[in-house]
Amino acid sequence: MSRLSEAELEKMIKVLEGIVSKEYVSTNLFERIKNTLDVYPYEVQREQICYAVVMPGSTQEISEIVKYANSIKVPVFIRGSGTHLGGNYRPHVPGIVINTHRLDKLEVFEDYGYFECEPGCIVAKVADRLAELGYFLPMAPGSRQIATMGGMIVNNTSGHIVDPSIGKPGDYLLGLEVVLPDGEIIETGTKGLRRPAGTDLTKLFLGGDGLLGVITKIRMRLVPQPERAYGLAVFKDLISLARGVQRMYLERRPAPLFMEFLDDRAASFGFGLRGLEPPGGPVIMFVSIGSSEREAVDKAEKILESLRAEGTIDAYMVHDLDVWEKIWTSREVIGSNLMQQSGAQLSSAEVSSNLKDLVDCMQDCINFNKGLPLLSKLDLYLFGHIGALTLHPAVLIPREWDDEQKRKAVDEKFKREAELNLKYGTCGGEWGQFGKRKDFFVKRYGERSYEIVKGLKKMMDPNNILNPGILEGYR
Amino acid sequence: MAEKILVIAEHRGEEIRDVTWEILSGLDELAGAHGMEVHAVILGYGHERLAQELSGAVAKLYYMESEGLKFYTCERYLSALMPLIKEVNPKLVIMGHTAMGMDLAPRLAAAMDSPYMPDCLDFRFDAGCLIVTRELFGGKLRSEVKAVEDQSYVLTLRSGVFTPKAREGEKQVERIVPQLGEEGFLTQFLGLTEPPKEGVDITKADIIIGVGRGIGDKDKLQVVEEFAEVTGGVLAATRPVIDKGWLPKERQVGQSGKIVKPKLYVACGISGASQHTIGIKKSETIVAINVDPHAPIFNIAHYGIVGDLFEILPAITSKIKSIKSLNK
Amino acid sequence: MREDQFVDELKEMIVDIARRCRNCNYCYSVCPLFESTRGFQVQGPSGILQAIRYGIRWGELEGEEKEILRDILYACTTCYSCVLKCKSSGPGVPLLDGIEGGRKLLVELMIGPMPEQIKVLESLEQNGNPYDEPPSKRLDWLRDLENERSLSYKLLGKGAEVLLYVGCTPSYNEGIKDVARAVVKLLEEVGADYGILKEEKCCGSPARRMGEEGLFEDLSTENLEAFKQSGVRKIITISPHCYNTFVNEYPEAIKGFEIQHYTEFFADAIERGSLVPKLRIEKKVTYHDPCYLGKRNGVYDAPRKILMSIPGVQLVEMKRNRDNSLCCGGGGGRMWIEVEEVKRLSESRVEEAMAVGAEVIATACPWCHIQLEDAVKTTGNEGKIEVKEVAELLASSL
Amino acid sequence: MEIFVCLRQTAILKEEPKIQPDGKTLDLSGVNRHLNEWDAYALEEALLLAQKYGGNVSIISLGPQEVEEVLFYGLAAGAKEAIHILTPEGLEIDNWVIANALAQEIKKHPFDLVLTGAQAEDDGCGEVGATLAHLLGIPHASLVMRVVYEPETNSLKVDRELEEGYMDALRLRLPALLTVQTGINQPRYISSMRLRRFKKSATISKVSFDDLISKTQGFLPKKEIVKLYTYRPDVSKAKILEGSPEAVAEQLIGQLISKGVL
Repeated sequence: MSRLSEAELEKMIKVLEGIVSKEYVSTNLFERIKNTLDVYPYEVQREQICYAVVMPGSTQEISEIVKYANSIKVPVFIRGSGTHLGGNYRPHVPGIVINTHRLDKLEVFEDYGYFECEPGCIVAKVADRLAELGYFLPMAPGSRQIATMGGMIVNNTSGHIVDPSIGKPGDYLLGLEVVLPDGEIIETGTKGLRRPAGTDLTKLFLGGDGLLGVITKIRMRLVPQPERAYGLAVFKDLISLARGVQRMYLERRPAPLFMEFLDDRAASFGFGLRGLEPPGGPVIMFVSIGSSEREAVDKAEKILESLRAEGTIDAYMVHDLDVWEKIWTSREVIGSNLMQQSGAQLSSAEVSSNLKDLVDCMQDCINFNKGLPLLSKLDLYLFGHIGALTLHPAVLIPREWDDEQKRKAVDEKFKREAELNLKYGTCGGEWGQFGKRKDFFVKRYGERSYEIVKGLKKMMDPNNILNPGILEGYR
Repeated sequence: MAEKILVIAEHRGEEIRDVTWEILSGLDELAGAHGMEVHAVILGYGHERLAQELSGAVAKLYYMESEGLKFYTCERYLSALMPLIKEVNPKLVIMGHTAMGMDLAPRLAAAMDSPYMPDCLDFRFDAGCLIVTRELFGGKLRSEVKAVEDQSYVLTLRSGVFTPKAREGEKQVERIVPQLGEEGFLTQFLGLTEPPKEGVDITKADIIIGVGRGIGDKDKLQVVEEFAEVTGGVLAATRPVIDKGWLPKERQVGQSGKIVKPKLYVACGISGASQHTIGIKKSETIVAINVDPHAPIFNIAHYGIVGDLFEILPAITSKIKSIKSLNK
Repeated sequence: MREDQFVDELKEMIVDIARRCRNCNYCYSVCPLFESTRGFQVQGPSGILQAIRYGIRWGELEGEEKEILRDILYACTTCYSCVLKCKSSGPGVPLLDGIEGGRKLLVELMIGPMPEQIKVLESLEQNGNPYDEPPSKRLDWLRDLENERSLSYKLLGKGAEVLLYVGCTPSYNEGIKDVARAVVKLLEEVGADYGILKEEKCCGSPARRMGEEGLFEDLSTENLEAFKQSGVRKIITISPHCYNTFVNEYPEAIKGFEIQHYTEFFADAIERGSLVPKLRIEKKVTYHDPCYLGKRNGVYDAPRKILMSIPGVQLVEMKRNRDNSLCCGGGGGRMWIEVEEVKRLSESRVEEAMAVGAEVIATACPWCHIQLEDAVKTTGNEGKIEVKEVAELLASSL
Repeated sequence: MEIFVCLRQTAILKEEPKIQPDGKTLDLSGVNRHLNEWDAYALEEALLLAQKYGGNVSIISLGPQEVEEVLFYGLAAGAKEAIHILTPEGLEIDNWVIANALAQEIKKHPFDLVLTGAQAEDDGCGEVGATLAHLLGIPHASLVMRVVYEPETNSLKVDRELEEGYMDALRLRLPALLTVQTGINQPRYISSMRLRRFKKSATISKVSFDDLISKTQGFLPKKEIVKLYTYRPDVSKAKILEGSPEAVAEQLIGQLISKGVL
């Protein structure tokens, strides 16, 4: 696709202004730059920044924009808050960025047992509103305060939640309204509480990596707010920590809602940041849930039993919520602290293990950067959502490195991540499948699988208008 | 022979401008005291009617007619006027301190090598020397300025200082056709633009009618508009009124709006919050109309009226209308 | 020429700060500008920072978009929420240093400040206040009070213990003069040995917010000199903006003085028992935290203590309070410019106060006061809720 | 395009003006001064024109030592050269003399365009511009609100601001002089640091007023202030008019007419 000429551009802007009104179209250079940035540390280039950022106020407007984009063959990129960690967001060719910020309507239909929201709704705001009414939003990304509902559904990610506990957002999703890449609007799913058996087009878009449509409305089941109990366990090493988690599952303990771990280095650092004594070894912190407090506590105690059996230094329930808040957030602040202190960029991999090989996988992650040309030069931090068997080996990419070195380092990371996920027969459970992970997808599921996705994309988006680049993959 | 005063008349839109009539009022006393003769010149093209009208008010009226004089340009006016001035040899050349006067008078004075007295409020002769009253520092000070003794003087008079009055005299026009041609002029007139209906610059207005939330309702603006019309004022408003969209943003006066300095500011239903008054303090005269006798606006207003805006405003409007019709 | 060096250093500093921002965008969740505008990305902290970064990197400071860049940078209220947010998960990127550094840069390159702010800076330079008021009228508010009662203040250099630094808005703004008078009444009540500067000048905060560093330096030097001359040990301010400027922005020598906001001073006095509010004020009062007092300096409790000490006052908290408080929109030089808002911040704030059933919004900042009072009118809530300074409430309870 | 901008330094009368015992001069000790507001617009317009069409901006000012301030200001804003016609202490002159001195100096240099402010804040005369144009023998237009250069005819197309929103448009052959009205542009802000830097390092060419005067005639003032007084419009608290709406209207109109505002 060649760049638009000045005249074509001017005309396009006029049309866009006609659709969403002048005040919701920005051609401001700096707005266009920011809408092309993501969390990856490379500078954007002039050639890639978008032509315009538009903020439609309705499904109808999105439909019109997409139809128009098809007619002039200009790509459309859908952007929520731009927090995607798999790099799916950053546009690589100029196009129209549709920012979903204005689509932030939330309606709770208690008498129907579901809520409906638009894609621009902020996860934390939805969660807070539901909590006020006594309901629970089954999503907990690290970026909850700014991540949008649209992004969560399009990735089908619950963030840090332990899948065996309550599953993924898709398990609660009743239906969607979607603008197809040709601009047509369809509705999927149901208004009942029972999701369709058999063919359900919802699944094309749920976790669809933004390839096949623009989600414009989300309908999800209301889940009652559970009671919680909190536990902490300190291990002498990471291997016994992994064994503890394995044992928890093997002893058929009820899976916790959250179960995080930190290696010794990360734990000391994180606890220190929150004004807590270093725990003295790698730690697990977890949240159990139940329909009563008794049940939650009971479950937590059972989990602690399993963990203790693998030789914990310390393992106990935390009752003081203020203390728990510090413990829990120590995990969240590690990454940003490391980055802000050094100016480096924390880059973490998402390695998923199968249950049986968790100990081996832990060992592999301990050695994650060994032997790699660039990454081996850097310190490794290890943490993750161990209850979901997800490990995040992470390195700090120094700011002094040039863009090419940074790209190479990120390549190394994704390659290593792919090797391990192949080895254990798993895949990423948080950040989507394409973009920087396209090569993994091909290796993991074969050319044929990739062809199927390409075929679907071709059928539904013949002009490759919607979010191009994600399926093709890029660095 | 009596000494002469030459008034350079000004016209726009087929009307003689008020300032020309005002000058004539201003000259009455002076001319009387010194036995001077008031002549006037009007330059134009196809302005015979205006020349006729003015001729009744002066001892002698010169009408210089040429296509190049249809609209004012300094160069052409100057080249037409200089021979006339030589011939009439006036003691005083006077015109309004208007966009034309400000452009023409100083250059004319320089060409005549005469003292120039701009933007005068008053003037007199004292032992043959011209002494004028004029403002300094935007009105903070006044001065009397004396010109060195000279054969003639050039003066511009501020608009609105004197009141025009009806004059009836013998109507006789001396028509002069100057040979201007188009050769040698370095300035070319391209056109006159009329004011746009909207987009008034309130900072330049002489009379402003300010509207506050006290008017209560957008529909009631009409009463204020009528009042503005008869006074020749423009509407302005406080922020809340602008925010409600009753008037466009450019009409906002105050801290986040414009600072205005009109001759007259009439505050209608404005309580006098400092955010607003900061923008009107420089007004020469402030009249406040408010139902609340304790409204702070009365602290900065010169005249206050306590009462219902919609009784008082129409009363003032009709009063002014009746005065105007009497004057016509 | 030294010009280049200064500009280069500024650019380097800004780019350095901006590079530490990883575009996580968490700061958008707390940004009042982002909340009140249409919500384009350059209407939020990281977007503003990246704008100036790329403006520098791509040579846009000479380009056609330089005025757009200026508008982006000057829209920020400098409320500090983004910095706190960023700090909550680490040492934090000093986003505001980047944004205010950007303003300095624009002023140096003759792109800034905003056109409406030029007259403010000129007045600061010529009159020592931002309001184009003559210096000779600075103490007029006090004379009005002196007509009512005798006062024991000292016009400095006579070596009082405490200096009341009045600030420009309480000195000149008709509506806020009462606050200055209330503070003086309270000082009299406490029996403080206090002084007022005869020729007080602006603390320089507006200059700094608008990026006029040289003018800020001049004003801070002059004030510091006046403080030294006065021989006081303690300075109390009425405006949190002056307070913040003294505490966090003045040269090292300011450390020789103890700086307190008046709410801290009187909260102490109440605690010591030297000030006892007696008259009942039977009102539901909510407290609006001024950003420059709360978020910037952590003074959350003193004003609340004062309010709770007034018999009859029922203190209710708004949904957003303390470090999560919503900015009134008046900071960062925005008192003098118009930023296009979908919903005005001060109006949202008044609605939050109404939502918790408050009859009075108490605040402790002249600018918050003005903004909120305006919003009470524009939201049509006159008669239902009123805005009062903590000092006014306290004084009326004596 | 070689552009000359004439700058005037004017006092800022913030406080009550103090009149000297002689009753005709102003005590300006301790009074701040700055670049005449109209001249700031003229300077900005010159800089914008030079930037747009190529060329140099020179600035010139006449007065005692302290008018250097406005010249440094102009240099900081972007003027390339500055000329100071230094007048002797206590010299009494009028706009006619100023225009003559400026003309003498400007004539020595090549120029295409001369800009002045439409008037000065202090005397409000608006006299120097047109007089200078006459002395230089070039056409002028005053109260200019828009300037466009037309290279093919080497002329300027200008819009002049008339009263009540009327504008007229003229074409002037260069060289020419324009007097600039406020609002034509937005003058840039010069930071105190920038100004300080220029004061330290920039240079101003000095020309002695006496040197100019000795060479030519026409330097005698044509007028002088003989009396100066403060004029105080009524600023006391509002005079409350009472009575029926009609009575109130009557009173008000009477007052306004007698004050000359209606």
